[in-house]
Amino acid sequence: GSKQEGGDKAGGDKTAVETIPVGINVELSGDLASYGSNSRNGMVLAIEEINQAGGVLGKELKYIERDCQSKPDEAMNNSAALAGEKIIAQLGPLTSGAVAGSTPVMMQNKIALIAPAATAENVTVEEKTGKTLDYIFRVCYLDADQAKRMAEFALNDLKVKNAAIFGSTSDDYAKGLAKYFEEAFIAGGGKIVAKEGYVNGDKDFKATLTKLRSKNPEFIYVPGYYTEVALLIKQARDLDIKVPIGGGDGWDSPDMVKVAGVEALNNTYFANHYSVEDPSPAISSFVKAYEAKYKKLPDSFAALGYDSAKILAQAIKDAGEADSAKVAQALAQIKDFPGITGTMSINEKHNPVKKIVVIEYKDGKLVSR
Amino acid sequence: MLDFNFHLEDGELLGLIGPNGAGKTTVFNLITGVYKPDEGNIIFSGRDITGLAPYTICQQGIARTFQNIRLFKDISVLDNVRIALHKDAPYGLLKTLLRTPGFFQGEIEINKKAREYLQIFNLEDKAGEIASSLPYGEQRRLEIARALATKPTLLILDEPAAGMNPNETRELMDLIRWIRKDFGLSILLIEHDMSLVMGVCERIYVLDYGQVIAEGLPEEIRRNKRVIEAYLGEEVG
Amino acid sequence: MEKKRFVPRSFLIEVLVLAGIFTLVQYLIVSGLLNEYYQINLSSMCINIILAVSLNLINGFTGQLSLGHAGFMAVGAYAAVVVTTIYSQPFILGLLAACLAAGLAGLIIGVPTLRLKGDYLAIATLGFGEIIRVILQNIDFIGGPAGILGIPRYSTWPWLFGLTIFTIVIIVNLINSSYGRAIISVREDEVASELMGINTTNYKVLAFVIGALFAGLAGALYAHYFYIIKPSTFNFLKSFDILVMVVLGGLGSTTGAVIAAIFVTMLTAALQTFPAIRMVLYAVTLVVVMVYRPQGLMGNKEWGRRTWGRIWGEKNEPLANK
Amino acid sequence: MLEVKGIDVYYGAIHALKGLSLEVEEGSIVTLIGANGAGKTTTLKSISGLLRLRNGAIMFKGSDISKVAPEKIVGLGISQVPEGRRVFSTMTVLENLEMGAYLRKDKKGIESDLENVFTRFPRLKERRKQTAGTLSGGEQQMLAIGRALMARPELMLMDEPSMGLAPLLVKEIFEIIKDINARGTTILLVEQNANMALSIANRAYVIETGEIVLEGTAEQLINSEEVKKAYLGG
Amino acid sequence: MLEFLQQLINGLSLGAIYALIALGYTMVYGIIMLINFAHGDIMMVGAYVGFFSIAVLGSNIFAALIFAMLSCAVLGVLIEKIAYKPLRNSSRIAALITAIGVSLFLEYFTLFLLTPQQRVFPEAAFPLHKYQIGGLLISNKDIFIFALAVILMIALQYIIKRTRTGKAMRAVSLDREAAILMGISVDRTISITFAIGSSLAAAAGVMIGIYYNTINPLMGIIPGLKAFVAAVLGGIGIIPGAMVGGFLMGILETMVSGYGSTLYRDAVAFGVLILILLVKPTGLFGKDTGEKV
Ligand SMILES: Nc1ncnc2c1ncn2[C@@H]1O[C@H](COP(=O)(O)OP(=O)(O)OP(=O)(O)O)[C@@H](O)[C@H]1O
Ligand SMILES: Nc1ncnc2c1ncn2[C@@H]1O[C@H](COP(=O)(O)OP(=O)(O)OP(=O)(O)O)[C@@H](O)[C@H]1O
Ligand SMILES: [Mg+2]
Ligand SMILES: [Mg+2]
Repeated sequence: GSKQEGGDKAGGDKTAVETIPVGINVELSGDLASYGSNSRNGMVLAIEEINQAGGVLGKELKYIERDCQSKPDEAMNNSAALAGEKIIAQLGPLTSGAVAGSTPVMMQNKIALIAPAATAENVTVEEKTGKTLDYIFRVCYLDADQAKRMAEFALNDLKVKNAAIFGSTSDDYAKGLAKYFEEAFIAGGGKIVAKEGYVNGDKDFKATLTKLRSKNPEFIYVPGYYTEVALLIKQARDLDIKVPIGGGDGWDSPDMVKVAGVEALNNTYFANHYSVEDPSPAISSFVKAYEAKYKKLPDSFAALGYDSAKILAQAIKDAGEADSAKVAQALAQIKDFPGITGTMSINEKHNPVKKIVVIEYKDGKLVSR
Repeated sequence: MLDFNFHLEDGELLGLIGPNGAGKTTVFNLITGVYKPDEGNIIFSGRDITGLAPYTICQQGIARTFQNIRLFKDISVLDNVRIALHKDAPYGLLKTLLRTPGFFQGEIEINKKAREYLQIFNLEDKAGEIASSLPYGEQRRLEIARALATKPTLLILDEPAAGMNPNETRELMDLIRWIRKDFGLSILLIEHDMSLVMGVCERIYVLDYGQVIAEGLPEEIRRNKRVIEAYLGEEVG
Repeated sequence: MEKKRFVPRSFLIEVLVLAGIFTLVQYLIVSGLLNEYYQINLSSMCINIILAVSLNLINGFTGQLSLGHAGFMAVGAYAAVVVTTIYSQPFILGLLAACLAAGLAGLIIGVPTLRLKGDYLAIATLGFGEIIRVILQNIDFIGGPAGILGIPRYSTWPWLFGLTIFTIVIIVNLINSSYGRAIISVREDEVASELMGINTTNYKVLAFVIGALFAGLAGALYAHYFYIIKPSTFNFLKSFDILVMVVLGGLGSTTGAVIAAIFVTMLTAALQTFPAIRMVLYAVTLVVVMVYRPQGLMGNKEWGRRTWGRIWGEKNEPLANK
Repeated sequence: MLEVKGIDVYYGAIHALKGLSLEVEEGSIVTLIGANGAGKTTTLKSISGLLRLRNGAIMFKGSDISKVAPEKIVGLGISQVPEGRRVFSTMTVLENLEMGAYLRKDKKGIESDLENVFTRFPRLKERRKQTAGTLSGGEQQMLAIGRALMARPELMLMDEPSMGLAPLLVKEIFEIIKDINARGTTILLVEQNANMALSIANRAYVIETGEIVLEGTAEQLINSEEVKKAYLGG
Repeated sequence: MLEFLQQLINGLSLGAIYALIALGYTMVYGIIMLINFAHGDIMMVGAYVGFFSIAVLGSNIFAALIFAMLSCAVLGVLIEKIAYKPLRNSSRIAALITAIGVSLFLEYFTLFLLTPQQRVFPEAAFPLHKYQIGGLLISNKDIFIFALAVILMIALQYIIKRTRTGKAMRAVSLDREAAILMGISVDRTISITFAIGSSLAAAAGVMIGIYYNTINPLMGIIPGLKAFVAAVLGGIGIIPGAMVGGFLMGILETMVSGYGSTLYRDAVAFGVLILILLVKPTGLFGKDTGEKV
């Protein structure tokens, strides 16, 4: 397998070069394996680029990866094992639940955890007290923000007055988005005419779509992952549902067009971290490098994985030494970091402050709005 | 599909014969509650036991063996008998879980009783063996021992001599007589081996197509025309 | 009959050994010599042992194929967490709530479904397990699909170790008694058992409820060790994992269940160093072990028969099994 | 026709047959009697290839068949009426009989054999569409015999065909066996009902715990004191 | 009313997929009494074979279907030889665990080999045509999948009830030893059973591929489970039962989603299953083979 090569190369016989161990603890098997492995690919790409450019503080980053299967207990177990390997920080896991599993171990060992895609509200703060967790960071925006952005976009740009919500109900990510969207949409003066859900892994949405059709919504908000959303949109269009459809960053994947088809995707919009078709040099060189290495286009999980590794490198540099506690402190101070997914500053809650783009599918192309 | 009456006196040794598929085993299944009768009643010791669950019927004092031996195959001979003693377990669940002295006392008692039954059937050396490893004849005996351990007042045997040779059958006859006498219980048995039926039964019912076609003493049955026609084929001596 | 010594020496030795293990580990933890990673796996082991031993009571000893054990684990976990985390009550109350809730769920599910046989029972229990999960997923009070976070870590080593031993002792005590033999007779031949005066329905339900209860206990310990619970943790694949331990150890062998639970926990941990192919290796191990030892690691034999036999009141009598 | 030469058969560690030998001449009825668990069924299963030999050989018409795959043995001309009938319970009587001729390709021959079976067992003809599991014990036994006949065997192995049958049927079955033999099929008959078996057999063997302890013509054995005491109930 | 009919169509097309998978499931169970938990994963492999033959080899849909069915037949036979045959005389639950192992192996070996990424069936392989009939939307895919399920069921029923091989299968399932005495090769018969069962799974896989466009290594788990439930619902081991069970599941799920809430869809589906079992403990078409005592 190719998955070990980076680690081996870095840690191999070149004993002369000192290395800094970095933990990668993501979903490589289980339901979310495809997101996890994309993100991991992004992280590995970033680490290799950093090493090629001479490493940080003159040392190479060496990654040690583990599979958490999106289970909190496995995530915790992995973090403990990684802590034993003296990692300087951990990248991942992706899902908020798995991050919560890892969190106590990271806190105890005073090692930073950078979550690439855990978008739930309380990932970086203590559940009860609301106090910021010293060692937990993320590089993605929060669900509340992107849902709000979409709600405003629908109300103001698309000028719709009512909407239906049809999202995944089996994961907290989509459920959170649905909740925040509803709040924001109503607050903005809109009306929610129907709320439906599906379960991750579903392939057939016709029953609920048939039902939704009879409610005549002007807009449908579909929070969820592209694996389901692409099929859902396709089936909606097959059932002659022509209204605009919107969603969140879980939509971002080159597969959307392949599955749903160019035509079905017209008049659909989603909030995202970046656009692969963004012509800016940083993004296009990332996309090229990723495509060259993995023979496919990066999705936003890949981009966030990439950013999480890059931001870590920045923090190590800022800290001036490979000490995990100091790196965490440096992370908290990051300002205007130029990431693929936008220029971000880490705020006092350890969330990135960055722009949220809305992307429209137009004849198969991604257009930023 | 069955339409018949019959009765059994205390302490009687009654035989039930009839062609294959006549419904003999079905009668046993009805008595022991494995099947429920659509109509009619089964009265045992003055109580109506019709339609009761099999375990209740057993607790009322009816025990049986099976046409195809049904031992608890993968466990020991001793355990087979100890399971039959369970309905009168001398300790409760709480004592079991907490291992109070009462439990140990009870276990000693159970073991003692179980071994007594094994002794009667000459199986005490086999106590530790797995039931299915016993030769067929011993399995038959164990099955009877197990049935007796439930302390029945009526013992029902379904073809106890099936698959035994004449010699083994003779030994079985002695055993049946002895059990009846020693335990003072009634016995009802099905058998196709006429030497056994005629040899031990005091009274015989003959069943055909779910109906009693004859009833009487062995000598009468032996010469009964209808029985000969339907079942025996010739007079048996 | 010779007078029987109530407590044989070998029993005392084993108690000492257990006490030794406990103290040693406790010392290693307190002194910080045992790092977090080993602690986590040790805790997983305890939880898995409870799960395997309790499922073995249902599948191995009673012979009823249940595929819904994770559902009971979930009920226990949530019940305990509601008590300790949402209502901030002490851990012991949480544990009691877990046992009670899971046992009750076992009763509610067991009474109707245990009339079914074989594969039909298997699918019904699997269905109930999934129903439990779906229901949990749709109750917002307990966090919906996100589950509950920030659960205090009450499952310390003394609790884990103590309750594991407690589970084993209770189940072993049950099995090695007249009640246990009645339970085993259901597995061996339900009809014959019924005709020996045993209310087979009652004993099936009894075993099912006790099994569910301990699964609930395991769930509570799990929740209070891993800080977070969510419904998807307790899906049917988790039930399969537990079943794998039981069959791997040998159906109807408590020792086997314990060994297999330890083995599977260590295997899972060891395979983590090959993240890309860990599940492939796990699958291959599973198939190879089953093909070469279809009866499981222990068959239906028990270890420590002689010593424990006395305590169980067997006194040189063969135990329930071979 | 059939020669069993010193075979050893094991069930795991259990030594079930210990150097057992016997011989069946063409056209005869040979019976094998013995107590429960003596190894009679084991012997028949070994001949049919269901059990493998540890030692020894089984010669059928001059060639060793002990290494032949079990499903090929029927094709050589040996069919068995297994202990406990073993009819295919959810298949019809007709289908069961067809299964007996599974390996045969001659449509005509099968057709005429089917007619033969039906003339011999009119009751089966009556019930040709009934599923076998619902037949009475006696009818099932007839079906098992009919099924074995459908393979057009030269040698038929019968394992306790009278077990569990009413006296009337027992007689009928033995008549049928005699008849089958009279029409040219060699028979190896295993029985508990030693009286009956010896009365129709030419030769007999007595087996005890996996070994042949007595052999001779049927008359010799009927009159032997040992046999009388142990197996004839007299 | 119109909406109801539309939902019924939705339910039938979903049900046809469950029925297709359930057929193979039930058939293997009927013959060797093994719950082949890997069945859903064989379906997944079939889908991938179909995908590669269309996307890489450029074959048409029928060639892809045949190719997938043949490859999976071979795969099924191999799996049986390696993983199930050694356990033929062991407890059924041991075989069940092995089946789980095989299932995990197929899932994760594919995942390792082909990455967890989903693959997208080329739309051109089976272009969609929609028909409007009195306000009802129905597509050529719906019709095709429905027809395929019915045809395969009839074919399967014919094979099992009428052909020599089918009778041999039934004989083996009823009494293995007696079957040998008839001259039936048990190994060969079981191999054929697996070959047929697995090729049915492959057909289902390819159908899912063209119907839903996307396939991934874990796609077999949930449909496999649901098809198994469908098979049990109909009475496991009974071919028409699997068919009816499959359609029933599809319609049930659709109606729950359409008129209730998807949230409780799976719970309701399982709940109905359990209710049916409580009334008919051996499924809708199951015969109550009350044990003869
Ligand atoms: N569970 C059952 N399902 C269907 N039919 C049954 C069942 N049990 C018994 N029968 C039928 O009832 C009839 C009577 O059967 P029963 O077993 O009582 O016969 P029997 O007199 O004991 O015969 P035998 O002497 O052969 O044992 C038979 O036709 C049998 O096929
Ligand atoms: N499957 C088996 N596994 C282990 N031992 C077996 C098995 N089958 C038979 N035996 C043993 O082999 C010996 C011979 O058995 P066999 O069935 O040949 O006896 P039999 O003479 O046919 O007896 P019966 O009159 O009871 O039919 C017996 O001791 C029996 O316990
Ligand atoms: Mg009978
Ligand atoms: Mg025999």
